[in-house]
Amino acid sequence: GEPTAVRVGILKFGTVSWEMDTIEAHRLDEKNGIRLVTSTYATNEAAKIALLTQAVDIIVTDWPWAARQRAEGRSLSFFPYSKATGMLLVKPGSAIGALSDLKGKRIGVAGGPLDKSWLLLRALSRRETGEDVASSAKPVFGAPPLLGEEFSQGRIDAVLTYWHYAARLQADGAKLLLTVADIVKGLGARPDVPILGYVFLEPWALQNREALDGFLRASAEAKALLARSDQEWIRLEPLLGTSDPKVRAVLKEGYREGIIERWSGEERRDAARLYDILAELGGEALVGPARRLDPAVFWPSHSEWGGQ
Amino acid sequence: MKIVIRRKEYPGREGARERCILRNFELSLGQGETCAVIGPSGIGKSSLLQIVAGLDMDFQGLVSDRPKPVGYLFQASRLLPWLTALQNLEVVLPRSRGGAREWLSRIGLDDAAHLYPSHLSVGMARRIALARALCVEPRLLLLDEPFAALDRDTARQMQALVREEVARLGATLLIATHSWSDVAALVERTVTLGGAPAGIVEDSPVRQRRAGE
Amino acid sequence: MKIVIRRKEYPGREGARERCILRNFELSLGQGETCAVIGPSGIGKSSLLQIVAGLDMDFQGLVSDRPKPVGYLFQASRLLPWLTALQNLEVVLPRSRGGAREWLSRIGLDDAAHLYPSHLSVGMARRIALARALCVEPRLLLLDEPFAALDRDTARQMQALVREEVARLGATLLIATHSWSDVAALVERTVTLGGAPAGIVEDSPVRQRRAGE
Amino acid sequence: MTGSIRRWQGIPSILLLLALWQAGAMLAGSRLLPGPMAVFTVMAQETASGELPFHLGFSLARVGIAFVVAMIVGTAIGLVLGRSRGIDRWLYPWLIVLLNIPALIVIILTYIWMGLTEAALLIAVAVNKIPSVAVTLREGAGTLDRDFAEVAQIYEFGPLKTLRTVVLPQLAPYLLAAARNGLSLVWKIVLVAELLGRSNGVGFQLQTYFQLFDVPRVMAYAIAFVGCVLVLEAFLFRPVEQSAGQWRRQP
Amino acid sequence: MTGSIRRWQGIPSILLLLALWQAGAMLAGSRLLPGPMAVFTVMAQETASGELPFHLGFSLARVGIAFVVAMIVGTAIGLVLGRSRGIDRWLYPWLIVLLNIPALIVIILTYIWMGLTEAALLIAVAVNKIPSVAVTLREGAGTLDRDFAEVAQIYEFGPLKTLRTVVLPQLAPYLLAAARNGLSLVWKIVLVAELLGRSNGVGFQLQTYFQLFDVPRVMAYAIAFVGCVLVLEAFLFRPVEQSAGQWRRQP
Ligand SMILES: Nc1ncnc2c1ncn2[C@@H]1O[C@H](COP(=O)(O)OP(=O)(O)OP(=O)(O)O)[C@@H](O)[C@H]1O
Ligand SMILES: Nc1ncnc2c1ncn2[C@@H]1O[C@H](COP(=O)(O)OP(=O)(O)OP(=O)(O)O)[C@@H](O)[C@H]1O
Ligand SMILES: [Mg+2]
Ligand SMILES: [Mg+2]
Repeated sequence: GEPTAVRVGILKFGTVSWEMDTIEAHRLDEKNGIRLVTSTYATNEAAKIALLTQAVDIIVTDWPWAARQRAEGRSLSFFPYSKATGMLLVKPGSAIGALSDLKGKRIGVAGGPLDKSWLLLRALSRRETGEDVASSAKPVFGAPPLLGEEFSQGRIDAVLTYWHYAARLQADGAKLLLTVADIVKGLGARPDVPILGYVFLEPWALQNREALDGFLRASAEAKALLARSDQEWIRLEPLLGTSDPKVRAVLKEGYREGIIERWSGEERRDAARLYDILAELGGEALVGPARRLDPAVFWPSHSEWGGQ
Repeated sequence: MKIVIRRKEYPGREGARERCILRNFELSLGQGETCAVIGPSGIGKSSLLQIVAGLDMDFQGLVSDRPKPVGYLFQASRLLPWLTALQNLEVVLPRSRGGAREWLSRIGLDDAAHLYPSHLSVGMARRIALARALCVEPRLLLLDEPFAALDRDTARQMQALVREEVARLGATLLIATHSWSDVAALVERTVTLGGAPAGIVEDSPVRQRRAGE
Repeated sequence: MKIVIRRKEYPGREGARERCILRNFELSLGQGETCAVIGPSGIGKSSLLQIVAGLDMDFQGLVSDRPKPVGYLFQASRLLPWLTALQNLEVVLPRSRGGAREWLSRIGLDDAAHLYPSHLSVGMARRIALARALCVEPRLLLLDEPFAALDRDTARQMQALVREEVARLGATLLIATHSWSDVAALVERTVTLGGAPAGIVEDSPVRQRRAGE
Repeated sequence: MTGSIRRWQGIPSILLLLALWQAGAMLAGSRLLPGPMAVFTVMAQETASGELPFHLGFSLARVGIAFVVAMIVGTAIGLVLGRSRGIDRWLYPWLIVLLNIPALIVIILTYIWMGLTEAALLIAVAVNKIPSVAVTLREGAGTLDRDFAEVAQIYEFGPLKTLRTVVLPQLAPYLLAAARNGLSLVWKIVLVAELLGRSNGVGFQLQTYFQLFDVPRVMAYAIAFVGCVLVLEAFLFRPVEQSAGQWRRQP
Repeated sequence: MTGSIRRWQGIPSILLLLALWQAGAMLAGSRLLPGPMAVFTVMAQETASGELPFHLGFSLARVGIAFVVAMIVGTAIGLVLGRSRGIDRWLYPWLIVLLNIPALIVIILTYIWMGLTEAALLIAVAVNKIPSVAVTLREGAGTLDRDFAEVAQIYEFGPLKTLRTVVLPQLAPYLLAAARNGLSLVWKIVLVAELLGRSNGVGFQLQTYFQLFDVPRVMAYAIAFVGCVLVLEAFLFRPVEQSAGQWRRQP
């Protein structure tokens, strides 16, 4: 009969829209027995509202948020999408070469004091330098585009921002100090622990198991295409939101590096470990009632799904 | 119409106690009767007219059998300032009746039709307010110091106009005034207010001076 | 003081042409001279006073040697409605001078000190506006229909007050009025306006009736 | 001066503003402040591609509906509160609470309750805007002159005629202030509501291009709306203001 | 009724509102609409931890400064435009443009030029707010009665006394409307400015908790501010309103 519609909430120039566009362009949805319907939103928060009000079935966001919502009674599930999230950049030729050099510097932080990348960076700095960057350096919180501008104008010394914002700065010559994957590794977890993932309501997933599986297969196929074909990226150019070929190149690289290769029980256990770190630093404000990670948040919750 | 005001008080404001203005005022007016209320400034003539008109309900007493419609010439003309002279008449007339223009010429102000009240002289505004009170064909006509702002000749013409209309309509007329010319020209009875709180100190017929005018 | 108005026009509004109100009006008043302007309603008396007061500068002509300070009783009292009777006097008095309370008792309104204008009768407001015009000790006093709203007795008292103050201050007095009682009581000269546009049609001394009053 | 000349009298002023902006942009350098040329070029592109008319159309429709509803309801509430002490005592504090609750919260809550629907957006915007109109009109209602109300009563105008010939002329300046402020406020709230949960409209585009830091595009969308408001000013608010105020004694 | 009783007369109304809210929350289920209990619990926590006073203090300071500046400058501009046709013709269109430029854009541009600084925030907020005050006061200035201006002229009040005893009493309702709307508007703009580029303040906290969808905390912060406004209402706006309006002829 009719293929089931899977409604996905995306941002217009976000990385998810590239993947969805690839699915549609190659009719990967039809091949996997579903019909992909995308709704575009302007902000991540809008997408979250859309998910909670069931205007869409799937969005991409981070698992600590899903875990917290789950603890508050909205049974969300998470399936990994990408491990690329944040990057810590410094000025070209900057004297800052390691975490310890950040002392006393102004660091721009996208997403606020409870941002995951920031909390992980703080944990790492504690472990490596014995000091919390939150107090040894001067964090400046703000909207990512404004932080980018502050950074370009030299009003802040380093910036920890989302990777697709970082891409633009890198194309302008900014130097990469750390990626979040490096930070995760530094904290002793496997680098393949995803931060972002597809998040959906578990009841919906249980009712539409086949559709979800079809969608995840389509997603994997699209990722594979994007990983190997440069041709695809030419098609995607209008969605990259930039006309600068250097930025495009960085975006392509970043996307490919974010693709997750493994999603086994070990990654899940590492995720739980990271969650403990976040819960300790972010406190109740971040995790709400979910002091510990409920493993059931990961989809599928019981089988030993082996990854791609 | 029967007017009974046992007590009329104004609420006290900061620094001033509640003040009783009128007490034990009783007056009966037959339909078509004409009467003037006389008394010094600030005694309560305008307050009385407000009560008779039914605008002020905050008193102890009763006004019964008030004829309708009412024409009321307020002491401060109260033309609607955002309407021209002509519109100020049109607005009180039922659309069907019309006749606002004729009224303007009866009070000698054809030329002022399109002027706003702020561009009228005080006496002109007064006459338009008078026309407004008359043009609704009132059965009860209340005039508060109607001609004080007018020169003698204009006042005479307006008195004549009022007399004519009141006679034609068989209207009950109550005037608050301090002008003996008004009394002589228009009413058959005067009621004098006096005292504090004010009451009727004299209620007398007017010797028919109309003929001798 | 010399008043020369070659032409005073009001701008035309929608549906009405520009209208010339006064033409070739010339009047000289010596300091301390008292004069009444007489004429029918709407002729231009108030417009004239506005010009003499220096409020209306939009005319062809000149007012020279205007004495200062000016006291002006507007035809529509223009008390500041957000000030009480007392404050309305205080506001025009230099802080040092004081005397607002005494003025209230001179016009017989001690009781009304704390009432706002909207709680005064028209005649009471009129008297306060008069007191306001007098209390600044004017050298030029302009009165626009000063006593029309008052009963005869009150009017007489106010006339006496004005006469006394004008004499004491040696003020020039210009009254717009249609009351012969005002003329008789207060001025030594009358100027009659007539025609359209209006000019002086008569300028005559008043036979000294003051004594016989 | 005739009405039609008055209508266009704002044009030199706007041209001067554009000139100043161009000069400022040239001084500041285009990255910090894109000049009108840059912005209008982008605007032309977006218009040609159909994007700008599409999104602007959605926003204008939303602004229009929410504005009309908020003005009517807000005026009614303001009048009632301004005239009745008893109701005022109970409802006015609520109004102040509503007035000061951030748009963000109202919008989120309505979206959560009603879903991401057009109706939710309109309600959220109206709820944000109504208190502001009501507060202004409540002040206006407090200044209504009882003298004139009594005239209406004596000559038996009835409620509708009283409203039209006695109440509204007195409220005109309050209505104009509320309308002008209101339009800009509705527009700003519609922007927030669009960026929090709609897939079209100027707010959606603004946020999207803000994320790309495409300042010329951001300004192009904003200025397209400002242009619409200026036209509305010239053809609606200005004429109303002029005819509503001509009876006043002014120089 | 004495002034001090009037001051508290809003309390029953607020209590009723809280009761209705609690009832609504119980009906809706706490997940959709946290009740006052939940919100006040969170508020107490945040107060105990010092977070709420800290951030609220910053926001209040910003709101206070921007509000005072915007009221004074906006009133001055509004009066000038309302009285002078010539200036109005040139500046009024600019005002309308400024009024309708989204807060977002003004904030972004000032942040870009001046950096993420306190001064940039205050300027951005004032620029957003001044046109709104000016538009309201411009309407008010248009209604000033020449009759009273002439009284001031005859009795030689001079500019300051004229302003105090003749102009301001007539403008009182416009000032009150502008102040109440203005306070709420300043506060809303401060929120946006804080969430875009400050590291403290209620707006910053709202953004953080909004990302986490922590509705009770979001509401706790918003309501703390609303509480401050209600106090200001009772102790400033209400008394001013009452003394400014008592001369009117009203029932
Ligand atoms: N602001 C104005 N704009 C236009 N016309 C005006 C204005 N003020 C007065 N007029 C006109 O000027 C003429 C004279 O008015 P003015 O008030 O001077 O008369 P007046 O002699 O004082 O009459 P009254 O005795 O009725 O007070 C009238 O025809 C009036 O319509
Ligand atoms: N709204 C009001 N509030 C309080 N007191 C009022 C109010 N209206 C009138 N008064 C008082 O009532 C008394 C009578 O006023 P009213 O206007 O009836 O007098 P009047 O006889 O018409 O005087 P006049 O001849 O001066 O017009 C005055 O003392 C006045 O102060
Ligand atoms: Mg009276
Ligand atoms: Mg006159």
